[in-house]
Amino acid sequence: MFGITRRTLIALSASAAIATSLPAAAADDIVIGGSIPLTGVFAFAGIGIEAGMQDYIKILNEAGGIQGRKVRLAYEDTGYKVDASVAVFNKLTSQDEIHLYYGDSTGFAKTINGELDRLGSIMMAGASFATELNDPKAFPHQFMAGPDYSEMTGILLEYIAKEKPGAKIVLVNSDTEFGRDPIAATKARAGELGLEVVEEIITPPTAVDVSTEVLKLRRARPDYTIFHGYVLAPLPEFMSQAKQLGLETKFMGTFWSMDSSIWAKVGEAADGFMGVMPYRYYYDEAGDAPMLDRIREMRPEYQSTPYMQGFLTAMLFTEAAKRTLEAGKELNGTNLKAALNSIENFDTGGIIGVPISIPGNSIPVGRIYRYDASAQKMQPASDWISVQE
Amino acid sequence: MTGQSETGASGAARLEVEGLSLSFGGLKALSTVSFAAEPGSITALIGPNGAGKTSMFNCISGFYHPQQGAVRFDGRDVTRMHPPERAALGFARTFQNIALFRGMTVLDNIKLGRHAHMKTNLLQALAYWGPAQREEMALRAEVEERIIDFLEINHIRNMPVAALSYGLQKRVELARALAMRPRILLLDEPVAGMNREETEDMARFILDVKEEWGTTILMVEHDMGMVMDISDHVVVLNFGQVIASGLPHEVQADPHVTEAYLGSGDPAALMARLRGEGPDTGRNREEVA
Amino acid sequence: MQIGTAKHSYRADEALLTTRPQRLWMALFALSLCAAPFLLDNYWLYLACLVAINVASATGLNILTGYTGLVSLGQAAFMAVGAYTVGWMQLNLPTPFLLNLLAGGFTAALVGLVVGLPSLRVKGLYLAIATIAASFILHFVFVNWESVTNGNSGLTLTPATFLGTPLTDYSQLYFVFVPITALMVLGAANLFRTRIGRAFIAIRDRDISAEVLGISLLRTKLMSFAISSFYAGVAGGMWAYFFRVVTPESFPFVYSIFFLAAIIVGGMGTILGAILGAVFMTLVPELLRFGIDWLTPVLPNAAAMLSPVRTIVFGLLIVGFLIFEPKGLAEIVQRTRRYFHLWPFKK
Amino acid sequence: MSDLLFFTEVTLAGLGSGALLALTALAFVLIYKATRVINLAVGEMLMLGGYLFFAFAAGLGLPAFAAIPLAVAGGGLVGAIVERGLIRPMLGENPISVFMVTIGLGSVLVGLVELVWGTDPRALPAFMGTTPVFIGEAYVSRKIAIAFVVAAVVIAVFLTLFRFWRGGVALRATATDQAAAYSCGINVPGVFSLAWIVGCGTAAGAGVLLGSIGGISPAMGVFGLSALVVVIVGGLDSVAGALVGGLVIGLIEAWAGTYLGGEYKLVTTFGLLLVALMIRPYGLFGTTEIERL
Repeated sequence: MFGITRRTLIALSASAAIATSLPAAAADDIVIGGSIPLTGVFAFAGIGIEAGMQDYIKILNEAGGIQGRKVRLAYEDTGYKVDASVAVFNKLTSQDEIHLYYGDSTGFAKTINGELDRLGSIMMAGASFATELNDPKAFPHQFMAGPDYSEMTGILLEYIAKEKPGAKIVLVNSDTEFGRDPIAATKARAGELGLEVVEEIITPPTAVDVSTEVLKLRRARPDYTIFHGYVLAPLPEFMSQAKQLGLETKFMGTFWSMDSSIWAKVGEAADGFMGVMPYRYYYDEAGDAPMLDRIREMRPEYQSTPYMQGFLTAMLFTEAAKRTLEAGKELNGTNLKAALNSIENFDTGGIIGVPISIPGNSIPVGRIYRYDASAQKMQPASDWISVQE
Repeated sequence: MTGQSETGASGAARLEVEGLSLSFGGLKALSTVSFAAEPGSITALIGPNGAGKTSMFNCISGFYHPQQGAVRFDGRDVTRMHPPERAALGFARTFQNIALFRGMTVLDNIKLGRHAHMKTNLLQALAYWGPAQREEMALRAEVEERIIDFLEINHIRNMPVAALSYGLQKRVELARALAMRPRILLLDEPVAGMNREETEDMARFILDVKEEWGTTILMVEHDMGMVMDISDHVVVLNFGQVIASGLPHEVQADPHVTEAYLGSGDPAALMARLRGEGPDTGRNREEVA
Repeated sequence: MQIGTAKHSYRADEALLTTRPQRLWMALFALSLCAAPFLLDNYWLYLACLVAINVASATGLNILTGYTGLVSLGQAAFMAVGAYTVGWMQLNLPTPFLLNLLAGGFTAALVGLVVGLPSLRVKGLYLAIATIAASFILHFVFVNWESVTNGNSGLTLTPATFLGTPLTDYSQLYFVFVPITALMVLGAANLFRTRIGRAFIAIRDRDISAEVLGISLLRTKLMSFAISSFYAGVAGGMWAYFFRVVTPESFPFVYSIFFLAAIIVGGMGTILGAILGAVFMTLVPELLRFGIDWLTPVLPNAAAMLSPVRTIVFGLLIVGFLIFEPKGLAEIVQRTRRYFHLWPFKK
Repeated sequence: MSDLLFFTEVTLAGLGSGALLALTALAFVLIYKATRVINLAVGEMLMLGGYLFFAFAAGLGLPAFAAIPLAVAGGGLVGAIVERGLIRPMLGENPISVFMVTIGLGSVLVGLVELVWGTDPRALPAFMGTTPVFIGEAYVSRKIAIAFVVAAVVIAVFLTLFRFWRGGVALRATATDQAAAYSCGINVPGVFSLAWIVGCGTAAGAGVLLGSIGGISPAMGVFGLSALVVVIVGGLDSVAGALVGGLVIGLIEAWAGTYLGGEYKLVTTFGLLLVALMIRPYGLFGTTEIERL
C-alpha cells in the first residue's frame, strides 16, 4: 500500500524481532557494538548490514559461539549522522564491555579513530571503504571487509584495460567526500594502464536534473563511464538519456551501487550496468559456497549486497576474536587486529570467490558483474580480480 | 565630542536654520526657511497640518538632507552630518509617535540616551571591568539623581515601557532626551494626545528643563494654549515657508497667521485653537500607536 | 519597590544576581557542574561537552538574533570557520590550544563582519537569506581551498595539549569546555549591562530612533555580527578539538537551523534562554533514543522510527513554541519562579 | 560536435530546468503576495507532491492522468490545513517567527515522509515516454522539454488569471493593501486560504515533474533553496519576476555547471543572490518597501 516496499517492511520487522527476541545477556558474552544507519539516506545499507551481522552471529552461536562464549550485537540507529554515531558509540561503550565495533561512515571512522587509539580495547570495521582508512599506521585498529574505493576503481580499470586497451573513460563523481575519494588514484592508475580519462564530471550532491552533465558526456563520447559517490540517483537518468542519444558508453559503478534489487526497480534502462562487487550475490549458485546455501536456508527471499558486507564483517570480527582467544591473549584492539592480519588464504565459505588474506586494512579483491534486466540479476562478467601488491 | 560633555548640558547652543529648501521629487516641502533658536530659550514651530514642521525637524536631526541651505549649531555647519554624529554634538529629540524601546525597562531606556557620550569598549563590556563598571555606576547615579527624581518617575523605573500610560511614556522619552546631555532639545509634539492634566505637567517639566538645565529647546506643537504659555519665541510655517515669527502675542495677532489657519479647516474651531481655548488636543490616541 | 538611595546600592542593584536565593542556586549549579565528571559515565560526559559547545554558539547567535534582531542562518558556517582555523593552527603551528581557540574566534569574527555587510542594505528575512547564501559560499571555500582545508577529506587534528597533557578523554575536555563556555555566557550577560548591549537592543526594537540617540547602525550591527561569530568561532574550535575531524560536511545547514531553533525554544533575547534552548535541543534527541529503547518491546520497528521521529519532534518544537510559548523555556522558568516566590502564601 | 551546437544544447537544458525553478518560485510568490509569508516549506511541499504521486501511481496503480491531479489536490489540501492551523494563528506576528514556523513545518513534513515511505530514493513510474526531442540539431532531454512546456503553460495561466479573474484581482488587491481590500468586501481570509491552497498545489505539481526527472527522496526539498534564490532575484511579490528569475538562474546554473564544473553550480547561484541583494534588495521586479519613520 502506498508503495512501502515489502522488503523494507520485512527488513524492519525482522531486524526488530531479532533485537527484541535477544536471549538474556550473559556476562561473558562477546559484544559487537554498532552505529548502524537504520534510517536516513543510508538506511538501505544499514538494514541489510544489520541483518547480515545478526545472521552470521546466529550461525556462530548455534555452533557453540567462540570458546563457549556467545556473541551478541548491540547496536543503535544513527540516521547516518556523524554526531549521532559518536553518541551511539559512547552510549554503547558505557553500557557494555565492547571489543568489536561496526561504524557507519567515513566521517565516523575518522572521528572516532582517536578515541579508538586512546581506549586501545576495540577493533572497528564499517560501511566505509574510504581510501584514507586503508592505512594501518594512521588507523591501526580499523579495517574494511573489502577493497577500498581506489582499489575498487582499480579493479574496474584492470578489467577495462583487458577488454578494450586504450579505452576512453569519463569519471562522474558526486561533490562529496565519498564521491571525490578515488578520483586522484583512478586517474593515476588509468594512466599506468594506458587508458585515457577524457572528462571528469562532478555533480552537486543534491543534483536531480543532470541534462547538462549528459551533454558533456555526449561530447566526450567515452567507451566507459565510471560513477562513484552515489547509490542510485542520478545514474538511471544518465543511462536512459544516454540510451536516447544512442551513446555507446558502458556505465560502471562501485560497491554501494551494485545491489540488484535497487536496479530491479529501474527496469529496462538498467540493463548492461556494470560494476565491481567484492562478494557473491545471494542468488549465486556456485558450488563452492556453503555459506550462501546457509543464508538461503535462513532467508528465503533475496538479501542485499550490504547484507553480504555485514555478514562477512561479522565473520571476520569473530574469526579475529577466536584467534585472539585461542592464542590466550587478551581481547583488545591491538591483539584483535594482529589476529585479523594473521588471516591468510582464508575460506569465507564462498562469500568471496577466492581465499582471502588481510595483510593490511583492506581485502583488495573483487569481481565485475553486469546487470541483466530480463533476469533481474547481476551476472559475473569477469573472474575474481585481485589488486593486492 | 568636546569639553562640555563632562560638565553636562551647561553649554546651551544656538541653532540656526538658514535658507533651507527640501523637496521630494517635484513636491516642495520647505522653501528657503530661515529662523534661529537662541541659547537657553524655548522656540515653538507651529503651522497648520502639512506646513512642513516635521520635515523641518527631520532636516534638523539629520534624517532628511535638504537640497539647499544650512543648519548651524553654534555657528558650525551640521547640514551633512549623520544623526549619530549630531547626537554626539548635543542634539536630542523626542518623537511625535513615541519612539521608546518597548522591550526595555524605563531605566534602560533612559540610560540609552547617554550612549554617544560613553566610552566603554567591547572588551571592557564583556568583562564588565573597572572602567566599564565605573562608567555604568556613574551613569546610574546621575540618571537616578538628576533625571528620575527631576521628572518624578521613581516609581516606574524598573517597569517595562510597554506597560506605561501614554503620558508617562512621553515623560520617559523626555527623560531619555535629557540623558543625552542635550545642548539643544528638539521636542516633536510633546503634549499631543495628552489630557489637560498631563499637558500641564509636561509644560511644567519643559519650563523646569529650561530653567534648571538651561538647554535650548525647539518644539513643534499643536496645542496653542501650551505654546503661547511657555514659548519665548514662535515661528509659523505654512506651505513650507515662514510666514511669521516673533513673540507669542505678536504672532497671535498677525493676520497672515490667522489666514493660514483659517484657510485650512473649520474657521471657528481654528480661531478658538489659535487663541488657545478649548480642550482640543490635536490628535487622537489611536494614531499614536 | 524603592531600591536604596545610597550610592553603593546601585552596584548591588546592577549585579547579575540580585537576591540571596539566586546566588544560592547559582552556587549549587556551579558545584554540580564541578561534580558532574565524577558522577557521569562516558556517554553523558560526551553529551555534557556537546552541550557546552552548543550553549556557547547559541549564546552567540542569541546576541545577534535575540538581542540585535538580525536573523542569521549562518551560525554553523561561522563555527566551521573557527573549526578550520583551529584545525589548521593545531596542525601547522606550535601555538597553545587556548590561543588557537581565540584565533578561531577572531577569524570567524572577521568573516562575520564581511557577511554582516549586507545588513546595512537589507534586514529581516532578506538578511536571513543572505546568511544562507554566505554559508553555501563558505562551504564551497572549505571544499576547494585544498591547501588549507584539505578539501573534502578535511583536517584530522591531534589532540589539544594543556600543561603537557593531551586532552583526549571527555572528562578532560569537559574541564576545559565548561569554564570557557561559562566565561562566554558571563561575557554575554555583562554585555547587556553596558552601553553596547543596550545599543543592540535599541537597534532590535527601533533602529531609526536608535540612530537619533547617537547609535551608529553600521558600527553596532557589524559589532553584533562580529561578537556573534566570535562566539561561533570559539564554539567551532571547541568542536574541532572535541571531534578532532573537520570536514566540509561537519557543519551542515541544518546545524544553523538547530541554533535558531535552540534560541526560539529557549527564549530569544535572554541569557537564560540560549542556555536552556541549547541544552534542551541537544538532549531531546538523545532522550528520544531512550524512549525508543523502552518502546521496542511494544512496537517492533521502533528503532527504525528514531530518526524520522527526531526530525518531526524537532519541527514540532519550533512550531509549538512559536505558536504557544513564543518567549520560550525562559518564560516558563520565570513563571515557575514567580509561582514559587509567592508560594505558599498565595495560590 | 561544434561548440556552438553544444552551447545551444546546454542553454536549452538550462532553460528547461529554469522553467522548473520558475514553477517552484511561483509557489513562493503566490503565498508571499497574499500573506506576506516566506514559506520555506515550499521545498518540502514539492517533495510531498512527488511522494503523493508515487503513492497514487505506484502504490494504488492509478494511471498518471489521475495520479497527477490527485497529487496536486493533496498538496493543496495540506496547504489549506497548514494555513488554517499554523499560519492564521501567527497573523500579525513578526515575519521572522512565521518564517521559522515554516522551517519547523518543513522538518515535520520530512519526518512524516520518512516515517511512511522510508528514506530510500525512489524512481517515479515513467509516464513521459522516451523518444528524444530534437530542436533543429540540438538535443533536449524529453523530460526536461515536457517540464518546460508544462511550467510555461501553468505560469501563463497564472498571469492571465491574475489579470482577468475575480479571484486573481482579489489576490492582487489583498497584496497591495489588506485593510483596503477588506473594506472593499474582499474576503481576505478566503484569499489567504486560496493562496496557500494554490501555492502548495503548484509546489506539489512541480514535485511530480521534478521527481519524474531525478527520482524522489526525502532530501529533494533542498530544491526549494534554489527556488528561493529565484524569488529573491526576481522579486518576492512578482509573478513575472519568478518567471524571469527562474530562467536566468536556470541558465546560469547550466553554464556554470558546464564550463566551470558541477561543483560551481550552487556557489554561482548563491554568489549571484548576494550581488542581487546588495544591488537590488527587493529583486528585479519586486516592490520596494519603504521604511517609515
